[in-house]
Amino acid sequence: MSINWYKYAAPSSFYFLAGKLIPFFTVLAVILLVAGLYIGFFVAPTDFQQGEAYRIIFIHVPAAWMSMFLYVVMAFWAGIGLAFNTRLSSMFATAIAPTGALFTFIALWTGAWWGKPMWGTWWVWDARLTSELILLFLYIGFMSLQAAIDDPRRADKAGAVIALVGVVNIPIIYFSVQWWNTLHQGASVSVMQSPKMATAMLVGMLVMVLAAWMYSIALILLRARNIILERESHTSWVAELKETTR
Amino acid sequence: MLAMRRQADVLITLFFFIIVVSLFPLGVGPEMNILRAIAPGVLWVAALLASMLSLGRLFSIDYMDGTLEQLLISPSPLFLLVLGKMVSHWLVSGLPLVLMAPILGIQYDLSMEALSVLTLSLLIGTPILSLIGAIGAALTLGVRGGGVLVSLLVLPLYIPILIFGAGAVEASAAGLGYDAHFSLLGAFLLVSLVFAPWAAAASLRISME
Amino acid sequence: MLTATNLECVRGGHVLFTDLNFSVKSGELLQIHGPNGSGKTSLLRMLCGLTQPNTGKITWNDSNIRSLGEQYYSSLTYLGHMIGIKDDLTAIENLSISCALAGLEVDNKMALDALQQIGLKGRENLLARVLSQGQRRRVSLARLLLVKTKLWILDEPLTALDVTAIKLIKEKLEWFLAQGGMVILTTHQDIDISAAAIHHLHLN
Amino acid sequence: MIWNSWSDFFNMGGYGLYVWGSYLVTFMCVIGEILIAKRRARTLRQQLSLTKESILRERKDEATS
Repeated sequence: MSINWYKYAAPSSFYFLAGKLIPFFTVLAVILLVAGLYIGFFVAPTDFQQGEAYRIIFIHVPAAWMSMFLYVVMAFWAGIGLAFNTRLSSMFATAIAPTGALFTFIALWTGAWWGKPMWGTWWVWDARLTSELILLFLYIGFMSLQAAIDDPRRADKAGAVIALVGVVNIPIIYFSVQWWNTLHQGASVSVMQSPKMATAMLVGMLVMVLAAWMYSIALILLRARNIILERESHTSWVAELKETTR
Repeated sequence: MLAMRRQADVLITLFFFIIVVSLFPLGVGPEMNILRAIAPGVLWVAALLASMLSLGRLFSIDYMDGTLEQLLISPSPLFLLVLGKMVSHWLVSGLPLVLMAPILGIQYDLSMEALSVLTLSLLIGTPILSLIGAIGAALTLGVRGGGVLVSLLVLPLYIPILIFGAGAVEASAAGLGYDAHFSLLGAFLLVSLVFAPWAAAASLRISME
Repeated sequence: MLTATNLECVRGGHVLFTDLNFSVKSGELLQIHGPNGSGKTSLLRMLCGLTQPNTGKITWNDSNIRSLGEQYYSSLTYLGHMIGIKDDLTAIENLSISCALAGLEVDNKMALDALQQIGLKGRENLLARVLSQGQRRRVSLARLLLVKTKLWILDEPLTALDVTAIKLIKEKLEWFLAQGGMVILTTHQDIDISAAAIHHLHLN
Repeated sequence: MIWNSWSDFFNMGGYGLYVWGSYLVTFMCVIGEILIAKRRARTLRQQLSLTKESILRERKDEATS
């Protein structure tokens, strides 16, 4: 099967392609979400150490994974846009940022509500938590920089620089915080996970991860379509668009 | 050549640093034990903020009067000119803090060794602040709300330097070795020395379009 | 030779100009006309490589100015809208710094000479903030007397200048063109300069 | 089945507040994000059709006059 990738690299054809793909990913996301929640709440057994509180894992872990992964993807597309001056990839990066920030917030929020009953505190200055918090700052920095710049091309490029600098910094921050923390307190609080995860727990979690994936893709495509409309409003194909959609 | 700056700028940054550092004992209370414990962090955070305070003016004056355009079309390589800017920023806003820090450290009852470690860590660390900060300053040129935006962009990136800078002082105060902190700070300095001028030059070109 | 092909400029969502083609050869002058907001300054900034054109390319002696980079800048002098004069420096300091940025070693005597020629005698050591608008403009124009570049791009060089200064600049331009230089400028005033060829470009 | 009754389910072995606190906020965020993106899409289309109509009207006016 040969697909003409260059054809889809043009915003106009991508706009239509994304329009076709969004329902597909939305349906998948809903199915996976329902399945994941069912497994999470009705199949997975009670954890013998944490009781029922561990069920937060089904949103916490997918959110945390997505938050980090989306940042890398965002930086990747922004970097491609900067290097090859391709409009679509920069628009993609811009579309990813809010979803990434949302997942980061969810990961922090659920982490706090999980930490309170387990560790007795909402927050610890642990390497993971601190770097996740900084990840949120990086997302917010990226979005506010882009929002503050009026010229879209400049916004794309400036955002790309800060996203790339941030991606270099994340591992550095992570290791520095880890080291800093171990210097302070020998035995820091650790996530008390049962030695072996029950299969149902693992399956439930993975299904939820997939659901988060599908949700992200659907939403990012939706937002990318918005951005395309916004930026290309002066072009002829957008002007012709109305006849077909109305 | 590029370091022509008003003396007032140096004094403002320096006084900001002194005032912030002096506010803490007033807020926390004159308990010497507590003060000694928080001293490295306080001095480092104050240095960080003071260095950031002057970032806004790093390129904006040149941007307003058109010198920046001349900089971009200068036949000398742009990253060297940007590096010159960074060095001058450090000479104006970093070096005075390094020189002032030991005196302020005495207010916090730090030992002689801790004082020297503090000064050395600031000596290695503050150039990194100028180097990374210049990228943020270049990106936010002519952008509304630029001043706040710079802090939002730059402060997260400052965190590793803060941790290791303050960590070195704490380690020495606790009688632990601090060589590792210094070698890491030195590594950061080298890496940012190589990449930051280049990234800031690219950012300037983007901002001037 | 500077050649522009198929240039297009889009600012804030609408097209300022498109399909712009021209070339400037040795000894020629290109004057760009057009009302405010027609993209004159944008075009000049594009020719300096400060802005990338949306489409099209600009070549200097048949190679793209993007790839030439600093090599192109060493044969270019640009005087922009904002004249790059610092209030806190004296006239002569301003001049030597702007020359140093252009990669030109200028000793004190040369700088003094240039300032005197342009009519700032006795004001060389005054801070730029006490100079009038026209005098500040003269400080920036003094650089033209010193540089050894082949292409001058001047954005409204005659604003705020009096008759004698305009005459002086005109003579300087004529001399430069006779030497084989190239000039691209925008101005609202009509100037009668003798050159090998004068092109006019109207933007609207 | 793990749960004996609905109240058992909502109680979550004593951790109900934390579990449901996490899930509720998460879903509120997700739904909020979807709604914002959808509304943006709608307003964008409306704006586009408005500008388009005005252009068409202008053209018609020109043709008649």
